[in-house]
Amino acid sequence: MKDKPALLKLASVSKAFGGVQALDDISFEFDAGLIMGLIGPNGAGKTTLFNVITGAYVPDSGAVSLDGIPIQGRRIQDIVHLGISRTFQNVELFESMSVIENIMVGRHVRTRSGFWSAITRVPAIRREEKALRERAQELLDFVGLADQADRRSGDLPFGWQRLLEIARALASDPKLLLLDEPAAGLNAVETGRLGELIGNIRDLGVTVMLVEHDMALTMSVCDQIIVLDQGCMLAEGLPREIQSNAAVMAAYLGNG
Amino acid sequence: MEAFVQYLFSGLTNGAIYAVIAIGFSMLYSATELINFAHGEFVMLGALGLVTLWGGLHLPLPAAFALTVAGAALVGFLFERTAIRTVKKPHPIVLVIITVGASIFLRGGAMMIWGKDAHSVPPFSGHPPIDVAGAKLLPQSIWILVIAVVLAVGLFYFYRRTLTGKAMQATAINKWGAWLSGIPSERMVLLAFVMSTGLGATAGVIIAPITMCSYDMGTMLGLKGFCAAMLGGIGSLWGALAGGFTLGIVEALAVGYVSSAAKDAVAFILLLLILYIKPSGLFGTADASRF
Amino acid sequence: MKERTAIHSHGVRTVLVLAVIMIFTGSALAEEVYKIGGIFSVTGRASFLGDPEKKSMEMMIESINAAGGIDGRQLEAVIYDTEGDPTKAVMAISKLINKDNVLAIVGPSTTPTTLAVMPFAEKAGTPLISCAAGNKITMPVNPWIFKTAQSDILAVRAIFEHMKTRGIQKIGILTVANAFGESGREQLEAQAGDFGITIVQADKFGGNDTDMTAQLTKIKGAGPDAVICWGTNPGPAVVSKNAQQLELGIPIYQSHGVASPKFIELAGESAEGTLLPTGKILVYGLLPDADPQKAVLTAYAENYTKAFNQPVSGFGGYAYDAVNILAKALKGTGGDKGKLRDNIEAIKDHVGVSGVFTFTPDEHNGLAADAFVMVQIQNGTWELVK
Amino acid sequence: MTPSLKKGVAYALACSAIAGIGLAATNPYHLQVMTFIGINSLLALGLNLLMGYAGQISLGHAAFYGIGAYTTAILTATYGLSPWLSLPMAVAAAALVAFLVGMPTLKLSGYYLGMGTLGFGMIAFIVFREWDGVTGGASGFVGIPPLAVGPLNLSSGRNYFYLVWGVLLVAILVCRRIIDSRTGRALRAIHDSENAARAVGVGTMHLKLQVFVFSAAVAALAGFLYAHYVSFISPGTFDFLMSVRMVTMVVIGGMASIWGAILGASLLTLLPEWLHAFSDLEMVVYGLIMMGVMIVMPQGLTRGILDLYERARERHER
Repeated sequence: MKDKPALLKLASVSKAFGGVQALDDISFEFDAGLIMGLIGPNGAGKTTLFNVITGAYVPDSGAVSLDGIPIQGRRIQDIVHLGISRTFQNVELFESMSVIENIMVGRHVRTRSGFWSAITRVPAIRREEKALRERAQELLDFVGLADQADRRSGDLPFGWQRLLEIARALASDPKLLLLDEPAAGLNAVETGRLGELIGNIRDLGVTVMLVEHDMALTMSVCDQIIVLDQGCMLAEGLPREIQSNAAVMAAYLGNG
Repeated sequence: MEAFVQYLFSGLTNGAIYAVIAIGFSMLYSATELINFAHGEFVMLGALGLVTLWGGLHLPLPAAFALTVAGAALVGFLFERTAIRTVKKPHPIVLVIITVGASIFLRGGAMMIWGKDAHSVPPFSGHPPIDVAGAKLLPQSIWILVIAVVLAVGLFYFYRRTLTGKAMQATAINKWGAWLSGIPSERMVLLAFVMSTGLGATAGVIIAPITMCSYDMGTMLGLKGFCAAMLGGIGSLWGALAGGFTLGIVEALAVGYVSSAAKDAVAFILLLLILYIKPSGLFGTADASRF
Repeated sequence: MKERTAIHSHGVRTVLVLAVIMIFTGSALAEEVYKIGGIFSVTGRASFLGDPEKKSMEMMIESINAAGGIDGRQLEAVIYDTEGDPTKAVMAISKLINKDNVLAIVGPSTTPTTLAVMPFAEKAGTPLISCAAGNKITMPVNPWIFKTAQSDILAVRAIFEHMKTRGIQKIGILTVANAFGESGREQLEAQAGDFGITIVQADKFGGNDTDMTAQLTKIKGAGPDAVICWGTNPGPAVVSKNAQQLELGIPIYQSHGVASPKFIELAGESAEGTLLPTGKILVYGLLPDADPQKAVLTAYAENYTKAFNQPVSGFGGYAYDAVNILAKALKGTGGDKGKLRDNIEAIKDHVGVSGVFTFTPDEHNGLAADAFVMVQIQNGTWELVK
Repeated sequence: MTPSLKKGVAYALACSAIAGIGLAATNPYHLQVMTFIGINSLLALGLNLLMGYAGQISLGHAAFYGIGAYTTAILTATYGLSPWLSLPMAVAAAALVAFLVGMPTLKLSGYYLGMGTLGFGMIAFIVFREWDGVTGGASGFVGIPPLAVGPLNLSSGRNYFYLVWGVLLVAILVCRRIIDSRTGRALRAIHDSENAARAVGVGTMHLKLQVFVFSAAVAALAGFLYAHYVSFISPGTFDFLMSVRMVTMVVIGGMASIWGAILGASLLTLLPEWLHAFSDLEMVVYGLIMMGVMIVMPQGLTRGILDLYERARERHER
């Protein structure tokens, strides 16, 4: 049943920096409703790939499409509007702002009020603000930070900052959520909860793509895994297929 | 032709001054990521120091030169120790405002020491102007050009060849990393401050004979030097040099072929155009190209 | 708890702002002295004007007081610095009028600061005697505004008349890019035709520029018979040096803006032969004894040099004259500002440093063309030119 | 108390404080100083929005102050237009210039942005000075008419004080609303992490430009008020040093704080008045105070004084 286009499709995507080929002819696609894993040794091009998908980088060649709509070369805000959002490897919150405000900013593309309406405060804007605040509170409930709404986000413990960043990314109602090493810096208990949360996110109908070094987490939550090495696609498949893939083992052990 | 050569001489002379000032800005920036808005005041201190030591006390020129530069560097040292080091969580703009305060302080202090009137000193050497294709070149201009180039080349070797220079460069690239590898980064920052202010004073010393020295001469020179440093790409030695000469020559040609009233406007329009086309200056790269 | 902190901080902020505001609450006491205000550019770009003006005013007031004051009352000088900034000048005049309750004001030193404060003096009905040269100050006449500095009109006329005697027809002009230079350029352009002189090249320089060879090269290329440089120190000294360097070989005229020994010191030997118009103060020793101003000039110059141990310039004379005119007009007014103003307007043949003043309701500068003499720099000193 | 009630109380307090000062201050000099504080606060407020909230530095903001002042001066004095008609035109002129200059300039960042805006400010200053047929050149522009509503002359001391502070209060209200809105949150987000702000879909260029234009418009408004108060303008009022003074007001008062803008503007307006007593020492003392404040309170006066207060209170409660 392939009458519907894939959620995300990359066709022959390449990107080079100076002489370094960060991504070399990457092609893959997947459908909605999955948790995709993206793994590979350091410098394999995972973060570059994220930056290409989210529009931070424009690929040198190749095409990226979301639900059949080409997105390469579009402005980031348009791509977010179409339904891709992300988190960062080193949590990047708006630290001086409150927890709930972080999420409200996360919903920027789904709200409309501009400069003039902010000054005049027409009723429509008041209604929008109210709805926005309610939605933000719901998301805080979802990630379990409901009672932290008014704290300064920079003051949260690190683990909670991760959760807040995920909630912020969800605020734009994405179809596809890209998580860049969400478990880095978390302890085992927190990582376990994170795994549950990622499952819950998928159950909301949001497709998740995950870069992660924690293999246990990756193998347990992902439905499909893509392996990158030195900018090339090395393998793609189910977790257990990847675990037994010789090329992957070689790449990770460094004798490939 | 004669006029053109004369404009060129004027441009080269001023350009060399701007270049020396710009190098001071640039080297401090690359070590500390700070723009010292009091830099022009160190140029002023250099010029007025020479007025006192050479013009007033009649010390031999090399001694007066060295003492003046050392004196200004000492002021730079004290400035770093008392006003820059002591700020706890320094936001760059806070440091900038501190340097603005310092510039007012230094200007006020110089006004009390040297008075409100301008002073002048004779040229380094008393030769008559040299005739080149009908245009006149002052011996002092040659002094200025030679000293500027010698300083630039000297600094280049300092960064390339000496351990201190390399250490300073390392500090500039990664303070924390340099500290981890045993380079005393605080001392490097201090050294950068001292060298930068000394360079400013050098610019003041060499320019003193061709112009008039007063307590408020530094502001405009500092601004032009800053402009030259940004034009070339802040943090780059050759950029500062190129920026200084470009600015000087463009100004002189603007006077000659556009309008003397719009001289400064032409220089700043050029600056804006270059920044729009290449947002990191002529020689700068996005992620801070060092020396 | 959080709530309270927030309210408190709001409260604190408001209190802080109020505290800043409430700082000024003293009011001036009425005293048995005549207060005279002074607003000068004591620091900043125009300090070469403001500094001697302030000193001259203080000196003059002291000597009037030593002589018993005016109608038995002492004078008191209240002097503020404008730094050449119109906004600060406006603040200063308001303070003088409203807080210090002065009877009259001497200054400001520059044309823009004077133009900025004029409406405030007029509104308050306080006579003001400006020390700035600009023509706009007294043309058109503002009933409350006078000035003692010679107008640029007269300086330009003096130069052009001299040029006529030398048969100079084509000139290049080089003016400083500020109010002084602009006013000079306007007058040079306006009067050149009357003397059959053409301006072949007009250029400008910045007040703090370090090198003017480019401008002079351009002027040289136009082949004029003479160059007029219109500026105040230190720029013209650089022009003088550069002109020597370029071997311009034509007469150089400077404006009265450099009429102080400082110019000779700065320009050194390059100043030799330079011609300029100046008030008579620079050459008071060379004046014939018959000159009506000789006595006044000698007294001022000697007192000033004695009091401050520095050579006298023409600029302090503006304030000196203003104080003297005020002192003369104050007699018998009993401190009435309106009467004071009327008295100033009635002053006739007052011999001052800058010239002989005769004010009328239509003439608030009061100087005639003979306020200027032409001098030439020879052997490092001024020589009168006939 | 709800936040909105709290804000209402703060405004009522501010309004009554201004009214009280207006009635209590009998000396026109004090009213004049307060008027200048108001005008400078307006300048600092607009720039604070740009610097404190959007995190963009401008070293050329005096240009917009000047454009506002010169536009209204030319329209009212040369062309005889009513000041109330020239007001929107002065603000619009500055906004338009800000838009055109901002588009390429705001692509720069850090010191390059500082340099770009500085260059623009210098060019504007040279235009004010050299376009003498229109602007009156270096000697300045005389005869700008006073403001009046019917028979009521607003340019007298007390009335102008109320006018300026009334305008300032409205401007504060507007800034507050912007800061608390979607736009304001996005701005603060840019300031905290431009990278992350972009990633959540904040169009940073667009927003920066909006704030730049807004703060230019506020500066032009201040220029309008200055021109019709002093009735004389000259290029020197709008030079590079004024731009630096504006930045200093913002930083000394405290970035990202509305009260900070007013505190900084007050201090920088009053300081020279107090320091007159020091005569030739004035510059030295002024410089020292500037450095001292920044060394002791790098977060600015507002934060610094609040910290002092809270520390004192803690000690008291213990």
